[in-house]
Amino acid sequence: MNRFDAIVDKVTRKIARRSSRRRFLARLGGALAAATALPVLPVRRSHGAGPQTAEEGDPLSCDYWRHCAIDGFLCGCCGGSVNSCPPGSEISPVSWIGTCTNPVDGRDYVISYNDCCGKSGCGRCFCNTNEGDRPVYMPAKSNDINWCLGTSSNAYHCSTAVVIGTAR
Amino acid sequence: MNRFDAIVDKVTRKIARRSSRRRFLARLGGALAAATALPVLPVRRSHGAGPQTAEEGDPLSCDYWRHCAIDGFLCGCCGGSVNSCPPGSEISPVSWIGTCTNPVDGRDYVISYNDCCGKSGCGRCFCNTNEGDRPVYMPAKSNDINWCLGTSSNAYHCSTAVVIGTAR
Amino acid sequence: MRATRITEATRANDAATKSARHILAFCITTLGLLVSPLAGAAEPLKPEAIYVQRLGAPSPHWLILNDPNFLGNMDSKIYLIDADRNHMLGMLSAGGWRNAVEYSPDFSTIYSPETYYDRGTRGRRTDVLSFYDVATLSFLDEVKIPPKRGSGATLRAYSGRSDDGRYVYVFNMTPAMSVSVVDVAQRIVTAEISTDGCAMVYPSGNRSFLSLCGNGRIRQTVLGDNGEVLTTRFTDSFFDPNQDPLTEKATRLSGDWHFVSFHGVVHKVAASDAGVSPEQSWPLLDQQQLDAGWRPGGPHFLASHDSGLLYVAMNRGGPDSHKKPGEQIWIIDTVSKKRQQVITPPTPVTQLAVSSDDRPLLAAASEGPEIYLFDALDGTPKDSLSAPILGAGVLQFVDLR
Amino acid sequence: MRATRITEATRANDAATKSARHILAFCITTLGLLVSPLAGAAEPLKPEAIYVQRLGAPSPHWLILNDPNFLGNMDSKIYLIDADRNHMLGMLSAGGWRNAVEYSPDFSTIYSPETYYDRGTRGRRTDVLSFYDVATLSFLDEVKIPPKRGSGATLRAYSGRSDDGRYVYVFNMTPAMSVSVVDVAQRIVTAEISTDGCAMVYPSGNRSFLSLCGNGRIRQTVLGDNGEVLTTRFTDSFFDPNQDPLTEKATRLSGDWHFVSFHGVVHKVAASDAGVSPEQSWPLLDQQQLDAGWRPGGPHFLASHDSGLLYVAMNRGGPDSHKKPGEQIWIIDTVSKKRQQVITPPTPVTQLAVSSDDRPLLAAASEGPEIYLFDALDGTPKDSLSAPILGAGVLQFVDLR
Repeated sequence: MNRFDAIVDKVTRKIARRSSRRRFLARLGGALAAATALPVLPVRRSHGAGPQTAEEGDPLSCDYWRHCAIDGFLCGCCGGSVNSCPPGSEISPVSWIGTCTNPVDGRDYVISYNDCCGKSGCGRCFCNTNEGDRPVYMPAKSNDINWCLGTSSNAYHCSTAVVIGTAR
Repeated sequence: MNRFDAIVDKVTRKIARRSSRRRFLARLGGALAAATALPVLPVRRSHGAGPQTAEEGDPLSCDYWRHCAIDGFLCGCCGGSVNSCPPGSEISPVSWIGTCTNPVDGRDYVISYNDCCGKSGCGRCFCNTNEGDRPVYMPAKSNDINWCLGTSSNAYHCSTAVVIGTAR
Repeated sequence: MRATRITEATRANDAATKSARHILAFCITTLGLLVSPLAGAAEPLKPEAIYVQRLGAPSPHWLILNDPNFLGNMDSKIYLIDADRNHMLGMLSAGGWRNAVEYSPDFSTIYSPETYYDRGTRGRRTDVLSFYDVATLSFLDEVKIPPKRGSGATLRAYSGRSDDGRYVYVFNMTPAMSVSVVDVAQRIVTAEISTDGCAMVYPSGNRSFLSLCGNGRIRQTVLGDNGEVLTTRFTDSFFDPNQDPLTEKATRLSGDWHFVSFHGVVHKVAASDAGVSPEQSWPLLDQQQLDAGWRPGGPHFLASHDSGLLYVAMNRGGPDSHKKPGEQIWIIDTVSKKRQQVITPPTPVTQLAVSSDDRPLLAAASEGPEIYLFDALDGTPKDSLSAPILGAGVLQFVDLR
Repeated sequence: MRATRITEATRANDAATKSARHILAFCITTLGLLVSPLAGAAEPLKPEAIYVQRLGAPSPHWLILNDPNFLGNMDSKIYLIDADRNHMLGMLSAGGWRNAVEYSPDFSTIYSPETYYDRGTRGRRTDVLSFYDVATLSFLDEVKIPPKRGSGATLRAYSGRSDDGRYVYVFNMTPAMSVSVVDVAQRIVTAEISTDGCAMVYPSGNRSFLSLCGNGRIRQTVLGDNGEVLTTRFTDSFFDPNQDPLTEKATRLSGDWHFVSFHGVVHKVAASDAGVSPEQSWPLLDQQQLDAGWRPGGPHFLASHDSGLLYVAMNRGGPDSHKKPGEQIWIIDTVSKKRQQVITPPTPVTQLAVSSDDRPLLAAASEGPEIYLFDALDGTPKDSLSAPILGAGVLQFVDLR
């Protein structure tokens, strides 16, 4: 299985648990087509910066709502933020996800806990919360895994908590 | 300066501070001759084991009399003893020395703090005492130096405190 | 209880140490000329030689403490501690990403999966299975393995060894999952086997191992005599990974693997080279206990002894508390399926291990540097061990065969 | 006070990150199809992109915290902290045996002496001077240097840089002492220079550096334009290394090196490429203070500011207390040679650093994770920094030229 296949496989399994597999597969076909047609999705500056307005709490705290299934050093304490890696670290292209409830709007969001890689542990703001965490054989929901995979080094530096959408 | 020269140089400097240099040099000549004639000094089992009878105190404590100028993890807490390296570590052939007073017989002894090398820090029983410790430019009495020199790796594991003779 | 001793070795076995001794001998000679005998008083202390310790015969009460070195985890360590006398026997430096070690059945050789980069955290990656001689705690050899080993929070089942000691299995994740098979006799990699997305390694005989699958099945990989895959088997789906997943923290009791689910259901899985079958399952917790929040939990909350006892660390954290350190350790009789005893350690515990002898010890790591010790049969507390580290990784008592 | 900002970078500059972003973008697209807009209520949070931070313009209040990572010191770290806002800017992984870093005069590039072994603690040794880009805290290049760098307890003067930024000097000890000279413009080693048993590196101009000798002299090495040794000079013996040795923990004040002896005598040494001369010495302590046990002490107890102030951590441990953390920090006016102020930090301090700007900060590391901050001119306490580590290594404020 090459790397891209592996990632598709991962995404597949990740999603399969949150929606009917049949519906998912139908949609995945479309997504794949879209991805092929869109070789580079622009990174939107407007959504670049950390917590958004409809949030509350301290993003450097383990209790912060997005951190409901995190396991590692908070990148916000390490020179990054909830959605950025510290300078010189490398974003893990794959990650585990959690589903956390935003207390401000009451909605459930899918949070992607991408690791930042290529440097030793940052050593600050370690958090381990396990809402919905699953064993390694369900990797997309397993925060025990070192997700510095597909990066140039598997050294683990810190973890982000990126909002990637609302959960159904 | 090759390694042997370096060690002679070190021993020279070490001793020079404790005796008249002239007398030392005269004696060193004899020692070198003796060393040449004695390619392997047997390790004497009878003196192999840790503290001797005319000592008191806890050899795993920083207050133990031999530890008057030590800086590091006590090998006795790491699988070695005051005069042995833990299994698989490598004895540093050079070291710093201290002069410590044995409370039992009131004598001053020269203590050689040979490091044990080739593994990461043992992490137990860290002690730092500095009686007679000198800066790096007086290396034979400097406990700040990583003495894992002339070993196959300079990884520092722990430090011994070997009685090598009475001090004048 | 077998007594173990450190041998005062007088002969180190490598040239470097010999050369060190030459030089030392020289130094001592040189100094000897300068330190004239004191006149009067009792005989002064004699000049000592320095030497390198060796280990004596291994004991089932030797405890392997895997130290992932959380704040410097490219520089991990393996500690060996004699639990009978709270004595550190020695240490190995073991590269990046420590989980557990494998070893020969007589514990003469340790096999350690390790990850290295040319420049610590960057550059070319090299994964190896390192071979260490136990008596001298020295590096013997290494076998390069595919640079794919899985890593993360420490888990015992990232590797395994065939029951006869011939093969070591290393779990890979890239995130594609596979297992590297190392023939430790020939010191070669015989195969890298894709496990169809099933994870971890649970040896099930001389030529087979199990993996847990996300669809509630177990996969068994069977090897041929050449160490390559011969056949693959799957159980039926026997657990619900969404409703009540099994944790990866299994224990093997008289050859049968025991898995425990998030909500405390024990699943016994019989397995041999001939096949694998989930045999029975039973709950550790009744509804009242579940309602009170009791759950099994902790980094490695499970251990067993072949007398039929299962040891489970329990907390009252309710759902999602499967990694919370245990307030209690429950001793379960797997024959009667009844709780036989409850141990309340001084502080919550993270890792359990039970020795395999007939006077077994239960070791339970605190979140600090203390490892609590108990008589594993009657739960009597013994003096704690002082671990060299804060918060242990996987604990392994030496299991001599 | 110069404000510094982290730029929200949207373009990472290496291909790997770009590829990561492709994949992420794909994942987000895929998921986007599954997460339909909620009916009603306010607009939900928008899906976010992930990116890699970059650093803005450096500030003299940026503090470099060298972390030798005592329990895993083959995996050392360099932290960068903005002291004005107690904010960690980022980190570098920096191999084995951390002391201090050098950097280009504009702080665009960090030069870090590092030691590696092929297998962490064993195998072939490689020493390098690593080049890191500061804006992206990324590895740029390395120059292999003789695998001889000295190591041990962390000391600032294990390396140095020429005042013009052209050469970096790395002190070697095997135990024979020498200095490796790296031309950072050409990225080559130009020389390894034996220092006749004199230790450490104290730059004294564009083409020269000093070393301290065990006979109470200072050695000056002068380089030619090719980076090779041109000439060597020695001072007369000006201190007694047996009675009152100078510590290696020197500080440079308006170009002059200031050394402090075990018993608190300040020695000012003027040095340039043209020559070196010990100029004056004066005691920090009177007899009464000496009798009360006051001594300078701590891992790095000395700092200075070009306004003429010297900062010395002091303890009351008497003889042999030269490494004892300081109960007080004395601010000394080097013009009047009088003590101007005494700061009593909350707990004893190990390492001092003073920023080079005209609103200077004094940073003083505790033995724990706190770094105390003071106004360096009037001693007013400021909010402490929370260091990522226990017990800092060498602290360096970024000195922009």
